[in-house]
Amino acid sequence: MTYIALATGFLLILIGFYGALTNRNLLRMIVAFTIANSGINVVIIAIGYMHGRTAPILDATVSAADALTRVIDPVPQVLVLTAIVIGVGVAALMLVFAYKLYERKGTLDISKFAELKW
Amino acid sequence: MSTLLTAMTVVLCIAILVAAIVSIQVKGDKSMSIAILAAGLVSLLASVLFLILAAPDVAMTEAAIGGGLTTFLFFFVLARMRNGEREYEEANHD
Amino acid sequence: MPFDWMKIPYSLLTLFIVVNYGFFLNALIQKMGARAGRRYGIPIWQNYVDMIKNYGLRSSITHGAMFYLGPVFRLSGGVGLLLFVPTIYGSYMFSNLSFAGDLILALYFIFFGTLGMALGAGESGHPHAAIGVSRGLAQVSTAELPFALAVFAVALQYQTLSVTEIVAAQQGGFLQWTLFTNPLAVAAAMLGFLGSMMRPPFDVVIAPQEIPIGPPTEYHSAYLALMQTNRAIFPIAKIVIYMNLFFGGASDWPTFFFKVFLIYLWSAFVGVVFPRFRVEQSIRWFLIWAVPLGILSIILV
Amino acid sequence: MVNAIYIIVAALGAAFLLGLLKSEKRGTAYVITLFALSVMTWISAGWVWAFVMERAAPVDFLTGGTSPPFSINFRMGLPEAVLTLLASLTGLLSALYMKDVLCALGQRAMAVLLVAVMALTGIILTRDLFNLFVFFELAIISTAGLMLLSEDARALAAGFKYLIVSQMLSVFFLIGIIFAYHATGTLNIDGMATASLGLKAGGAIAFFFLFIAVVAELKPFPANGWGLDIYESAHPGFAAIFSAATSSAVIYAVDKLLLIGGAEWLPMATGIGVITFLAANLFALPQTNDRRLLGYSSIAQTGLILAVLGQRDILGDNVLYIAGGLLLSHAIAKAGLNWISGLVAGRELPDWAALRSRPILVFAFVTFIAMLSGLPPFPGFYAKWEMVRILAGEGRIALIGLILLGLLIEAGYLFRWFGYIIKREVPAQSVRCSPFQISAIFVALASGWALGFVWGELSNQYFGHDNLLLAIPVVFALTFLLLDWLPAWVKNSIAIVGLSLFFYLTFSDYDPLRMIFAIIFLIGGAVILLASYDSKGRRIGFYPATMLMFAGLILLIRATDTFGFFAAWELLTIGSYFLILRGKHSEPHALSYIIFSLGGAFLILAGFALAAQGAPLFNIDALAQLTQPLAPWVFLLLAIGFMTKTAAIGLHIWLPGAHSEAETDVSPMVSGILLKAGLFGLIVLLMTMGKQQLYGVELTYVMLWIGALSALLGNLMAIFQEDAKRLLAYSSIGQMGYALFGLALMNHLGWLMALMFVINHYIYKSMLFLSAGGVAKRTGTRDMYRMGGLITLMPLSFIATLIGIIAVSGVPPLSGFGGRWIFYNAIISSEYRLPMVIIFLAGPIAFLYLFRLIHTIFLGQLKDEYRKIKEAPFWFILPQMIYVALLLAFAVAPGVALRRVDTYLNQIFPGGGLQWTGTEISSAYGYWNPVAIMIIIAVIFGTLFAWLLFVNRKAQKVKQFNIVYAAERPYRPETTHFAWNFFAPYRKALGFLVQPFATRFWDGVTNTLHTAADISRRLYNGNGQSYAFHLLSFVVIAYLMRMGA
Amino acid sequence: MIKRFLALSLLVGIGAIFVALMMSYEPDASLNLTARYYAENTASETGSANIVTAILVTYRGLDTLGEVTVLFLASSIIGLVLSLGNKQNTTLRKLVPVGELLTTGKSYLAPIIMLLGVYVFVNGHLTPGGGFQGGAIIASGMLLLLLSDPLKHFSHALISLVESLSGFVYVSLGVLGIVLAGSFLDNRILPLGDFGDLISAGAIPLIYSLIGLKVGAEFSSMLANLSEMEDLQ
Repeated sequence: MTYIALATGFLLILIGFYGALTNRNLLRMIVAFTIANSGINVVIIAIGYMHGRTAPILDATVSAADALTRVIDPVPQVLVLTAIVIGVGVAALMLVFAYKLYERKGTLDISKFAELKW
Repeated sequence: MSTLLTAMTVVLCIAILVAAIVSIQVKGDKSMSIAILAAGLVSLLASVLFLILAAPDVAMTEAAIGGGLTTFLFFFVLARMRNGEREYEEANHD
Repeated sequence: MPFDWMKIPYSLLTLFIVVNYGFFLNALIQKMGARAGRRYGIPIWQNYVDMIKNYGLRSSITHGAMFYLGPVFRLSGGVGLLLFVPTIYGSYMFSNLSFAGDLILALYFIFFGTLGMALGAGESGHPHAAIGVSRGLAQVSTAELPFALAVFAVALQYQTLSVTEIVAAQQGGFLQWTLFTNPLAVAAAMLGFLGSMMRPPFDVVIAPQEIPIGPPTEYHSAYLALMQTNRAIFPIAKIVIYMNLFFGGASDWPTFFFKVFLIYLWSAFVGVVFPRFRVEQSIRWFLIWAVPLGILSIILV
Repeated sequence: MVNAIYIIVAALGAAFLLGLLKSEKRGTAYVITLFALSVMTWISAGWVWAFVMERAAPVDFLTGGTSPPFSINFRMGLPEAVLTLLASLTGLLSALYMKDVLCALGQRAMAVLLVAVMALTGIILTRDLFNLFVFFELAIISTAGLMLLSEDARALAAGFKYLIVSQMLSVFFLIGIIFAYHATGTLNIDGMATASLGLKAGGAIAFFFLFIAVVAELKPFPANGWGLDIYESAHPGFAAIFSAATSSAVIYAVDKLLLIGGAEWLPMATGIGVITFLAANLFALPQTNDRRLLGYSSIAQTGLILAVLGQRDILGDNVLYIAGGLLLSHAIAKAGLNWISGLVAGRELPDWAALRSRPILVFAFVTFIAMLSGLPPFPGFYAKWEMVRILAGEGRIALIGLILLGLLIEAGYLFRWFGYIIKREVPAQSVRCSPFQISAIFVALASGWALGFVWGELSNQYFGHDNLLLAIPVVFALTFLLLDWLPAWVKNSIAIVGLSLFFYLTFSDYDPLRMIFAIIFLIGGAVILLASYDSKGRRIGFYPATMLMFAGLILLIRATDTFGFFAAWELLTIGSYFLILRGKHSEPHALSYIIFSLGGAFLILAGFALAAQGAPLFNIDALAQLTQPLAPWVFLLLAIGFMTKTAAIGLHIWLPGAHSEAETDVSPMVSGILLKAGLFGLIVLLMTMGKQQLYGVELTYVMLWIGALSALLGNLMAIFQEDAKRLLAYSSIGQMGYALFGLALMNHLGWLMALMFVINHYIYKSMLFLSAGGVAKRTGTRDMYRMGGLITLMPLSFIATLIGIIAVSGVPPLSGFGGRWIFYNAIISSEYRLPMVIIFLAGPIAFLYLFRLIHTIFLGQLKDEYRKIKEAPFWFILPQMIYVALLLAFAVAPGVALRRVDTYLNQIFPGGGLQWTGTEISSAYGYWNPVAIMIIIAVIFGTLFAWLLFVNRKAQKVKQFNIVYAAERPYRPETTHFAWNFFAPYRKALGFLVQPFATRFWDGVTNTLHTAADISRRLYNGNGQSYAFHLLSFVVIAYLMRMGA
Repeated sequence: MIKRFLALSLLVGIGAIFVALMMSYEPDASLNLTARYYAENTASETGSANIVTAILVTYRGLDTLGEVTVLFLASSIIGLVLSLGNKQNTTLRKLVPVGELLTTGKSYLAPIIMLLGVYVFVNGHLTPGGGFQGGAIIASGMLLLLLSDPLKHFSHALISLVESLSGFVYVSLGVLGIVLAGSFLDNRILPLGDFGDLISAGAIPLIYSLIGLKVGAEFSSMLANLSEMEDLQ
């Protein structure tokens, strides 16, 4: 299962990158990046997954005493939570930038924003 | 049960990948909206995957933020740009 | 070291002999050149006449201080050059003032007169003077090269810079002369010699046809007289160096007169035979023919 | 001390608090922002104080109530304290600097600024990998946000490109983090380091991703187009933060990562760093936009520091000193330069000429570029020295070469820029600035100098070198900066007294050899300075530069170890550069001077470093103990370095312009005095190392050839010059060739001759330059053919020139003849015939140009426009007359100076010296009596002169045109002054020898560099997507290289 | 086409690195050092049932603070971006016809959704979910309001008050940790209480609630700002 998820995650990253590299439309690039972000989230979670264990929450079924053998690694989940939020923050930011760029030039084609060069 | 779950996971993953490919490769009239929606779908399906991978917290977050909020943000911005939809074709017409 | 005052009258005696011989030789060579050109030529004493006349004349114009100094520099150069080199080998009387310095001193003192002359001519304000000087300097700088190289080859050969010692090393038969022990150096020097004598084919600098009124013509009366005197001294002084370095020197006056005459004749001979060079041609000529010989002589010593 | 977390708390608390304020209360918000930044600065400063003064141990700060592996911790040590101080101080100053724009944009902008600075301090302080990532993201986002402060509409696109790249980077970063975590079971950096991540399964690749993600933030080549765009379009206040603080923080993050990766990742850091350093500097060459240029330079500098971090395996603990020195120099300088860029209206480099209206800004600028170029007395200099020393000790020669090459290119474009500032036309829009902005720049300026002092002290403490800022000559020179408001004549007096006094106090320290140089440098300098009394006004900038040069010169001969020697060398180079740059049209010449000089200096540096073999303190005398195979290489490097200064042929192209375009009283200094520094270096080199063989080639023999060719070609080129000072400059090349030749003969007389040339050349070249300068000042031109006939109007200048040229040409009876005489005696004993021949050829040629000099200026026809000019100013004539007297004295009694040296040289070359009997001087080959010569010539000359005067006592001076001229009398002097292209026949015959081969060669080198840079920088096509391609290519290539290694 | 080919070949390269990484991957059989510590000690040290929450709020509280700051930054910058440029011609946007269902539904649904959000973050230490999820849910409530009434203008002052206050209090609580318990963001400034109770786990619920409020406010402010953007042709 881990491997399936890992492979999915990595493929998502690659697909996202491919989209970002080949689409000149700013919005489509941002969309592609959110896909890549989803991919990395999947990868992280997959790394933390341990077969046959449950979520790291202590309740009636998992007591504090046998947490050691019953729960999976909580750390990757914590990391992903942070990563997701950061991802959305950046995506929102990029969107607004794209909007402003569009406002300036009336286009979303990234190759049209190359005044700064060399 | 484990086999079933694995099979489900495989299907799910394939679905995720298909959605992702659609999202980056879709062309045509409404391609931008479709791309955004497909990306949202990727997030939603990923959150299911997170559930399977015993990460309910992450699943909730991904669904709410990745699948929901982000998609709305995209549409908010897209709606402000009348020509945003058509841009794709122009931009890639070379 | 107390100064030997007797040196002064002795030196003046040398000077006197050389001046007279110089006048004589100049006229003689000129006459020979004329005869070779099927002309009659000047009387032998013509130079004396000219000089005495010029010394007798009084000029009432000058172009300024440097104009004065030109002939002074010039003649000082000639006299100095003569006196810094022993004239007669082995004679205390005619060793002149050579205690002041060695070969290098003589070599560099050649330029003293040239410089002064050039300065004086420049002061005259005449463009032809400047053109002549520019040509002369250009030519002389390359003409002196083979000579300088040859001189140094000789110095290397004998491992000394003292003229007396070089002459001493050549004693004992004419086969000991540098002419035979180092023919390359002598050849180079003799080619260079042609250039520094201001005779054809290297006389474009003072050529009457090219520059109707070159540096000497701006000078007249006493100025000219000084320069004429120098014309008598300078070639001889120069030939003395050649003689000492390459032809075994002279241990008495007859030998001296004979050797100097022959060396002088060499330049006259070439001058009669060859046409005149333009300056850049003569520069090239020296660089192509004379300088390599000089270089070879230094390397092969 | 205060908990380091309060740095974060202060920023965040204030940022959140700003939201509570109404948007009208911007003033209050601004005050809060400043207050928060001040608190951060204060806390960091407190820690720096604690570490430096109280030697406190590093402290860990916990969060979440648990100890490190399980919760995030901060560490505060000396580097962290310094860097957080740097970050927060830069933030504070930039906030001051950006007051207008911050207040215009309101609280949100201030909050973003606060968070940006906070994120940087977080990057520095945290010891947790994921926390590092979070701070990184914060830094990235706030960077994108702060791009909005710019008025430049293109900034938005730059921000977007940056976000694209950083999205990719954060993916790599996260992959790295999670796999590293999986491999080691911890997120703590120190924990990972102890768990040796690299050895775990997948650990290496995981680390690769981490490393790449962080390094890519340093904008490595080629994945750095976005960085340049940010630099170019950002608000200069923010660019200062981005360049100074962000780079520093990220570099420290790389340093922390390298802790995890261990030694095997160091080569990669070095490789990436060096390539980036070189590429960025190269690309900066054709740059015309100031901010983009600064961007390239920033990228280059961070690359250099990365390379240094990559050398920590051999640098050991010194890495803190070296990388720290480079980092702080870079940060302060770049912050300062970026701030200044905001005050300049135009965006082209020459627009910076506007700074001239404010000398303090010019001073700040020059301080900053000196810091960047690693010149003394700034930290970068010490760092450069130690780095090269240690690298050479470990045999990493190629790396040294690359680094020095990059530094040279960088110095090239920075000094070119400085040239624009000093020399270009001041644009219409002047500098506009607020007191806040000036004070920010001033703080940078002050801290630059302060750090120079600190590094000097550290250098003294750890390596035993002297602190340059405590050396009396340097202090004396710098004092003139403070005295610059005084009138020039007061400063001139102080300078003369200072030089003389220093000589008086120290003259007993020198051996006879050094004594000659000490006299020339100090007393000779004082004499030339007499000419400076002629200048009116305040002459801003002249005295600090002059005195810096003299400080370098005097420290040079007083130096005992290689460090002192090299530091002095660089000081005199900078000082003289400023001096040369003062000339009216000297911009390009000063540039080529500084580039050649620095290139030479770097060779010297490399040579010394190679010789020291890692030893921190290397005595110059110890050069003698070097053995094969090292010795010849050291010799070669040092010799080329010194010969750059003496303008040996091939390396000479800087000299003619630099010497001729300099001011009247500067030309004699740089020609008469400065050139001797190179000779002194060569003397020291040859004295210690003697003859060396490389692949069977005798190196001194090669030098002999170079000397001979310099003499010949220098002289030859001189005769074709129309410009009087250029002629003299070329003549210097020839003269130095003679001296080089003499030294390379490696025998007693050769050295004596070289020293004779040292003295003679100082006297007559100073005199001739002053004379020519005086004439040029009166006539307003340096073209000799425009002059003529000035002898009557400027008789004293004429006499000086006359005496000068007799002396130079070596005609008896003046002192030049002594030089020639020793020269012939020296070569007669040597076996080297061919070079001897070459130098023979040079002799008569000198005569030609000298005659031309005196003839075309003073003789011939006076021009109408100059009929009323006066003799050169008194203060120019006075030193000339002193020199005339000196020349005559030295001609009669050369023994005064030479006899002691002759004896002294017996220690180095026993035997073969001169015999001094009475007034006669004799060698094994010949003899020479200067007194007798002088008397004989004087008598003959005097007699004839007197007679002529007597005979012509009634002669009248004729009118100018009273000459016969083809039966006409000319009326225009122009037609009768034969001066232009004076030696036309010579050019026809030998012109092929003076084709500017060397100039063409060096032009070719620079053109190739420029063209290559101009073509390759098109890689940065401005398209954000291309930048993403660059990034991914960088990752793949780096991976392949890593796996290949 | 060349671009696509280049992109593909580059990604093949990156993919190869990924494959290498996957090949070397070995799943853990037991919890690693860090995870083991959390599994064993979270309950006793923090009193939180949800280990993820405990880590998020205390052990890695600094990350979370940073994360919140990211959102704060994003919303600030968005506000900043949109405040730049021309504000004068606020042309009225063409109204999208809003469905009957939406308009009536919002008055009932919106409060419930927001309450749900509050529930999620208050219970963050016990059940899955917490500040971020809760915040997002609150924001979606706001979104609903926006959708149903496109012309509605939120009180920016209120949003920013909530945003700033919660952030400020969050930081202050962290500082209290230093003062009272010895380290930043220590949750033991309040009693741990009984394991599993709503009011337990020290300051975790409080902090998580603040995070929830803050995240909700940030998202709302972003959405509000975006909704006020002008249409571009």
